[in-house]
Amino acid sequence: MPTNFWPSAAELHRFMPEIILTLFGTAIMVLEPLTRAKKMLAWLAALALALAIGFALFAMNFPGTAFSGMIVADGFATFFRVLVCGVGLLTILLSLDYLDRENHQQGEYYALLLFSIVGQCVMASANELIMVFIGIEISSIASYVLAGYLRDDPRNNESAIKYFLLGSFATAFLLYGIAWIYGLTGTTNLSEIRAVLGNANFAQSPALVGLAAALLSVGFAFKVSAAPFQMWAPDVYQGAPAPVTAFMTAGPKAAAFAVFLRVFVTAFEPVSDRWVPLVGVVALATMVVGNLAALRQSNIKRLLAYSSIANAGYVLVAVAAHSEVGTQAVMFYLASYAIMNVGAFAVVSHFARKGERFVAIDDFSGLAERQPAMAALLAIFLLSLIGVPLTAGFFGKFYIFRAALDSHLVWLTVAGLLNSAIAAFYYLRILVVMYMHAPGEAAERLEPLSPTLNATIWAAALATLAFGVFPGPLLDLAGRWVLGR
Amino acid sequence: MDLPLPLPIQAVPLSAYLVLSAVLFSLGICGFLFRRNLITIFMSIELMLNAVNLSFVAFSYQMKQVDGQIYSFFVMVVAAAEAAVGLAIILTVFKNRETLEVDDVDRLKL
Amino acid sequence: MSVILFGVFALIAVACAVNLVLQRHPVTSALSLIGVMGSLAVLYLLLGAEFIAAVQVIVYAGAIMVLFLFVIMLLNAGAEEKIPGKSLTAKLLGLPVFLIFLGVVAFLIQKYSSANAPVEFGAFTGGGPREVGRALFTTYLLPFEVTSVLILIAILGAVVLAKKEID
Amino acid sequence: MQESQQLWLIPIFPLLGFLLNGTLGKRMPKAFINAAAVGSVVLSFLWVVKVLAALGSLEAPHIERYFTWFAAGTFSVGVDFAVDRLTSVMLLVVTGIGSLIHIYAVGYMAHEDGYYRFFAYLNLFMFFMLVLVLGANFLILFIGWEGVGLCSYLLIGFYFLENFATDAGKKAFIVNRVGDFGFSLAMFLIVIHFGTLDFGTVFGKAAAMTPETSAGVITAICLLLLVGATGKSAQVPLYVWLPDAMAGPTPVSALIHAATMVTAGVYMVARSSSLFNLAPIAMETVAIVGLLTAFFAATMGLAQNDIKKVFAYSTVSQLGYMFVGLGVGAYSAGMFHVVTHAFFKALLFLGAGSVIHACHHEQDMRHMGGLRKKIPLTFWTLCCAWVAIAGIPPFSGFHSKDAILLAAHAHAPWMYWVGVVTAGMTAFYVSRAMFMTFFGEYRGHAHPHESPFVMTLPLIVLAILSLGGGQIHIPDWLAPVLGEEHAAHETSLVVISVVAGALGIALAYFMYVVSPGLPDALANRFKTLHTLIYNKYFVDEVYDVSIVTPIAQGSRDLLWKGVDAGFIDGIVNGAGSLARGIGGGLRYLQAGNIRGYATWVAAGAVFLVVAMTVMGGIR
Amino acid sequence: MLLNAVLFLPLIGFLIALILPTDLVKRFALGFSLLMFVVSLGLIGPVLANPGVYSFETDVEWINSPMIRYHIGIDGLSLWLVILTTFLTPLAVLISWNYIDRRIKEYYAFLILLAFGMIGVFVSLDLFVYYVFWEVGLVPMYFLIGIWGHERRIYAAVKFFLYTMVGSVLMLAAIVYLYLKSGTFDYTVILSQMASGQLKLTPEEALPLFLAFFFAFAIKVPLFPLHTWLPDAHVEAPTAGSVMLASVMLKMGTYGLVRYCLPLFPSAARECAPWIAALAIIGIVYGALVALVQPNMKKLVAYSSVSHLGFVVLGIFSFNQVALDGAVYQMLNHGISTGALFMLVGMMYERRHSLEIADYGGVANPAPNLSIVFLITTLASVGLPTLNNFVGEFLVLQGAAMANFGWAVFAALGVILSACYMLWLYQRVFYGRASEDLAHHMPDLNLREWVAITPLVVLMVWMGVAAQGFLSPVTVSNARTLEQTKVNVDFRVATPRTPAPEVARAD
Repeated sequence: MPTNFWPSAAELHRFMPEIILTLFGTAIMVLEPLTRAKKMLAWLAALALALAIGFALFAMNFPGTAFSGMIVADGFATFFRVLVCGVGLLTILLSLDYLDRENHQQGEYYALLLFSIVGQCVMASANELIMVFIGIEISSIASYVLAGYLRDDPRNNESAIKYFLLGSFATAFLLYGIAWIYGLTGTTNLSEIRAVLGNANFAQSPALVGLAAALLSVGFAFKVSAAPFQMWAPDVYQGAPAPVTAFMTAGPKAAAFAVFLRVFVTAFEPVSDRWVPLVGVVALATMVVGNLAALRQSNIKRLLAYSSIANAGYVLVAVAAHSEVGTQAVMFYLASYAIMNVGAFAVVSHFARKGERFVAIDDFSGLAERQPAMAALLAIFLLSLIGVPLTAGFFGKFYIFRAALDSHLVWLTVAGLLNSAIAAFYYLRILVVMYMHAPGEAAERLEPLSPTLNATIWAAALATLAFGVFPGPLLDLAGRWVLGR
Repeated sequence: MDLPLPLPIQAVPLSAYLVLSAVLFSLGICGFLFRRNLITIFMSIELMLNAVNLSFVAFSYQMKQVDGQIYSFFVMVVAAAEAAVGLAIILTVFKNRETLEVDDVDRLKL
Repeated sequence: MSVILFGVFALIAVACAVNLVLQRHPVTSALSLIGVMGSLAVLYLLLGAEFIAAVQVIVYAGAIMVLFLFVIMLLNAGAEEKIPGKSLTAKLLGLPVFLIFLGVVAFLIQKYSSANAPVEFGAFTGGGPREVGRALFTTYLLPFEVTSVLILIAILGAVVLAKKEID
Repeated sequence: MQESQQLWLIPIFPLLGFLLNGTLGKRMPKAFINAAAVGSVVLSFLWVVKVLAALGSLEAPHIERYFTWFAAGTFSVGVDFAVDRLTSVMLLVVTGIGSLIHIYAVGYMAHEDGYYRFFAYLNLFMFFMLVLVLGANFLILFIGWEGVGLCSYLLIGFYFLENFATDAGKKAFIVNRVGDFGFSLAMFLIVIHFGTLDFGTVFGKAAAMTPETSAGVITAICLLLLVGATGKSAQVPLYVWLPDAMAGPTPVSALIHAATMVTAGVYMVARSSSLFNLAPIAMETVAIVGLLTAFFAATMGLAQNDIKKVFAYSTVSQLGYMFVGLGVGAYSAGMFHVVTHAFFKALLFLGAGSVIHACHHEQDMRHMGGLRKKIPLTFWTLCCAWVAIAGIPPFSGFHSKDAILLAAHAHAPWMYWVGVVTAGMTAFYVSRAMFMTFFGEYRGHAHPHESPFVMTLPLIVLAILSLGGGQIHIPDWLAPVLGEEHAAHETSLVVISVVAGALGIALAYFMYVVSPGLPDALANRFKTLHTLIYNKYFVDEVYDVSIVTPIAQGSRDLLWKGVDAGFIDGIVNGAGSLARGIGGGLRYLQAGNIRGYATWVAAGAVFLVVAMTVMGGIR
Repeated sequence: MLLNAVLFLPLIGFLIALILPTDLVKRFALGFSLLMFVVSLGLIGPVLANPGVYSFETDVEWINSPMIRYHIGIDGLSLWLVILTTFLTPLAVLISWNYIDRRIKEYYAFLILLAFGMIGVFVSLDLFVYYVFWEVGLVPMYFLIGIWGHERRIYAAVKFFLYTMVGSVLMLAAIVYLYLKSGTFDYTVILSQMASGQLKLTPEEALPLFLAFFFAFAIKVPLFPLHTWLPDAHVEAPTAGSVMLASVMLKMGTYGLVRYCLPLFPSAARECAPWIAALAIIGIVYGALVALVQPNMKKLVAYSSVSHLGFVVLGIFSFNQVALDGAVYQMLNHGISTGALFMLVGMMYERRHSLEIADYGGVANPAPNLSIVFLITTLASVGLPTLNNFVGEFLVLQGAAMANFGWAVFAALGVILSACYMLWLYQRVFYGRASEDLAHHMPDLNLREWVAITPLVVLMVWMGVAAQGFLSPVTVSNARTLEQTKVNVDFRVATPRTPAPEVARAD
């Protein structure tokens, strides 16, 4: 047993992003009753995220584990830390207008957001099942509250209660799985678990390891909204405030994938024959369910929710590829998906107006005629979601299916590609409505975007295009920081 | 403590604790699926967490390590936090809908 | 002795759990859950987890469940109405899922678990406050600190969701 | 190397005429149009004369190669023109008669709308016809072949306001296309087996083949060529377009549908004679097709009342004769008949045009009669054609028809007899037309008047040619190209055919001049037969019912509505609906109920637990 | 480099069009597309000088992992297709001049952007880059149909998009598979690997890969029975959309067949050739028969496209020089003549606001020039010698006859039928007596329309008479393509009747 538990400076550096975020979160909490300039708090939160990104990158100078191996600051963690902080940043920019409009401009919101991101950063860097659990819980509980943030809105309540109950339910399974893996291996440290499982003298029944892995994967599958654990997602995403939905589809989901990959690829590598094929099956089911159900949606938030399920399916295809290329693809895809999805939600959230009145797809009628720029931006995000070349979404899909083919998952690749063709149909519907229908009431009386929102959306759109034309840097980054086996 | 008792089983294997844990966990699932009061459902989750805790402690015993117990300690902390937030959410739902009937919280669908 | 204790408290735990599932009234369910927790505390003791047993009673059965009861009272929640539930899926799949899950897990434990050594009271005494505290502030320092964030969120969340309108 | 004769100028003149009239004609005075149209053709004629004079006896073909049209790999097609004796005959006929008819048309079309358009088309026709004749390979010939078909289409449909005209034009084009289908396939086979379409090379290589290897292929090629020829030259079973083609202005009927274009098939077969000679079965087929056509067309001609229709069936019938000539190996006789037929049939049509012109566009002979005195010049010139076509010696028709009949007898006597019967019928229906038109009392309501000089001049020239054309010894001129004739000159056979002609005239005189009530009585007496003949054996109707309607109906109901909209789009849209349906179904799982969702989570957990414990062996 | 300029000018034009004030866009589009055309003319000389190799090659790294190179080049096969694209774009602008009266800016921007995707398809030499352009072309066309089309435009646009998408995703899978086998997306490298035997595809691999490519192309062509998106798309598209769709976009499919399907998977292509030829022939006859009974002009022309492109596919899968040359030539011909037909139909639509044949009749009288131009186009379309289509059709049929005489027999039926439907169309629309109403609303061609249509008519004659000038580079490229189809051929497949010779196994 090591005697000195006081963390070294390097260890603190490895955990610095979380520390920064927590400090700022707490500060915002404290400042909230003291100031009327709530937007200042938002900018403070944004600053915190920017700093966190900086520290996350800085932590790359001190790769390694910290706090008795509880967390690890490696490239993979950094990538996702930066990603979730980035998503958080975008979310804050979206939320400014939204909360103003809903008369809920409060510091708590930003504090919760920061705390949620702390949880996601912990997930990204966790090297211990207990940290995984706590990270997930931090992220989730904050999200539960955020989903129900507008507490007088029944949709928000319902979203929150559903998310909360089902989330806790799934977490119980996850926890049960942790208990089992602890019981079988005597440890919860991921690399130690791997060492134990990989040990030739490992005496425990592989079936029980399977049981543990299955229970764990229930929790993760729920968080990434894989079929058949996806059912919460549409309801929750539809009901939650639009910026929160944007956040949830991008940030927590990315973090959940990160932790999913880390746990399974690191710890359960020795029993990969038990879970890899199943990931393929689940991926297929997820894509099919998400895409087919999305075909009939009339609410754009709900549609994007189903789309996020389907997208989770694509990512799972890359996970099923079970290779470094696959992991790289996951990373690239999640990053690009986060950008385009947040962008899409930004437009949707602005368009919805107070009380999210205009969220039916038909409300977007003729947007292109009244607000061509806004329509064009949304179109870019949608085309990217379809996977049209020269957008980030295309390369995301491309890398995923390349990884799948690389692992000889021909059937899954073909099924996935066909699914992406089906998906085109419902994204096209939005384009159809925007571009090809006569302007409706909602499009007629749309005030222009505020500068921050405008900048946010433009930035997201440019990023979508930039990664669509030059995906190299991002992919290189993902390649350099990919999770080693 | 080994009193000669007229019992069919002389000692309880650890697996019995695990089975008990499984039973309680399953009953928790069962409660979630069949109870219709939001609070009861939430309590079912607590039951599941308790079941998991039992497993943790049992494994801790098996390993002769304290770590399992630490985990169950964390689970309790989390459960407490969840309880605070969960009950607050239930409160808001009740305030808006005047009901705790879970089946009535189904406006977001299809 | 441990056999009897286990037998009795396991039985109580299961009975209370079944009761929790069967009762319509949330208060009854809550009381049953307290029963479960209490009996589990005894089993923790049997397993040498003194500290956890104490926390189980003080924090869990005491504080958390009191919160539950408080909310039940606050909302004046009555018994569930005797109307059929709306979820066909739960009705059709619920019981089979429950039985299969239990069956499979129990079967796996019985058949494959290596944990078949008899449990003897006092065989493991590493679960005192001293050991727990040491672990908590050395190896598990980080999670311990991080849970504080969790608590913060809980406070913040409760405040956000329950506080009065600002206007 | 021969000296270049600038053969390309021959077709280029009319092409220029076409371009001038086509682009500027609308805004130009008639004089300009006339000059461009007639002038170009006359120039072309003169150039032909000049070229032929320069080339002299044409012992060997004179070939001029201009440029590669297209090439693919080793296969290439050049734009090559050639003149040999066969070509020379056709060139003279085409440009000569073409010039006459152009001149005639100046008068005939004087009051029509679209005057410039008419001459543009006519010039274009001349261009293509000359290309057809001059082409030194099958594909250049095919250009002309299709081109004349196009012009025929345009000119038949000249009165495009009228449905019957445009219908007829379309029919002509499409039926010709059926023939071209055969022609094309023949060309494909030629290229496959000879690697080129150049006449000289192909014929040379074919002759060099051993009979065993050549028989099948060359027979197939020849039969396919024959299909092409039946289309263009209106043979059974593709003759149906020609009678309808009379919807065009009469000069067109004379030029295209009597003198030149329809003989293109004959020309093509004659051109390919060295192939046909290697394929006896194909030859026999040619003869039989010709004979059938000659006979049946003649019977159909018996009962027509439209003067142009009579001559149209006559044309079909006469073309049949030519084919008989080709089929029995008397190519030069066939070509001879092409020439004489060009003279007298052009004359007949132009004369008929003159009659029609006189009667203010009345074509039904029942509304004519007694025109002999009113338009005497037309009458007398037409008489020249009459005697020529009836085979009265020593006029042109007699010589050529006789040559064919004699050759047919040498080949198979029964063919001769059918030919003789046909000759009798020919004499009869032409006479009938003459009698109905020019004799008896005028039965119409117009005020017939003689045509202007521009119209009568060509009539006179053609009349002279019809009478004396037989003296031109075309078979001798052609013999080196198309092979010698072997038929012995049997006087008895000649007499029989002449008698048949005379009988036909006599019968017609008896029926239509002596006792005019007789035809109707006979028609009533043999009602079925008359109905059959009068309605042209219902061939058009049969084609309609057996081909046109099934294709149209089948395409609409089965293919379009059935396969396309029903089946394929059914699958496509069905897949869409299925996906949406499944999506709809999935939506209903998503009932909004938390317990339901939890059930799925638990069920999923059960699935994963079972799957992961079982997968990789449950141990 | 010039080719880069040709390729990227449209993109630049698109961006400029987006920021220009609306009232300038129309003139800008015309001027800019003319500029594109003029610039592209510069490609001709160098390519003609050396049509068998890729001229104007640019080969720079785009993305390094996986290695994707921006590799473009142009040879005799793609030259005319590129020129065709740039040539038709200004005409498409002209033809839209008055037709498009709303959302003008977007319209012309998309029209120019369309050229970007299409040129890119024809010049890319990297499979990945190729796929990118393939998809990029889809988007502007989707909007062109969907926004400026007729009543059922949305159905048509979505159908068009999804049909193509389904095909192309499979192609993407095949491209990625090839990459994984060969380690490169570079088409030329893959070919040289195949030639050197470094890359070998087993028949079990080659066939699915071939089919994946083929399926994508067959949808685009479109080959029977995957054609049903085409009539809808054509009928609903605005005139310029139809023109670009028929003239260039469909060629993306046939071009793909020649460029990729044959050289990459020679054995599989040969193995499937009889089946594909059968489909092509069915398409020829079927398209013609269905065209015969269409009551809508655009639909008729659309089905005629199905028929015409059947010839192209037949030529491609006849595997000989004659047929392949014919097929490529026929691509261009179809682009010219069908493009012209759509333009003319569009002009009539502008006058009468109907596409139903029954609403016309007697147009020749009020609008003689229009009817003459239409007639010439019709004749080109039915394959009259001296007009362009004849050469292509003849070569295709000739080549098909060389491959299998039976194919030619059935395919030639299409030639008969084409006369039937086109002439019948012509008769019903132009002949007869015009109703009072029609006569008043059917002015003859105006100057703008003359300018738009004349180049096409000139080309019809030019390409029909001086075919060799256009064909010679194509022939050279095709000879090379055919040479490539002999590499790595499993001879068991190529010559089924002879027992497998030992020699063939040796390579």
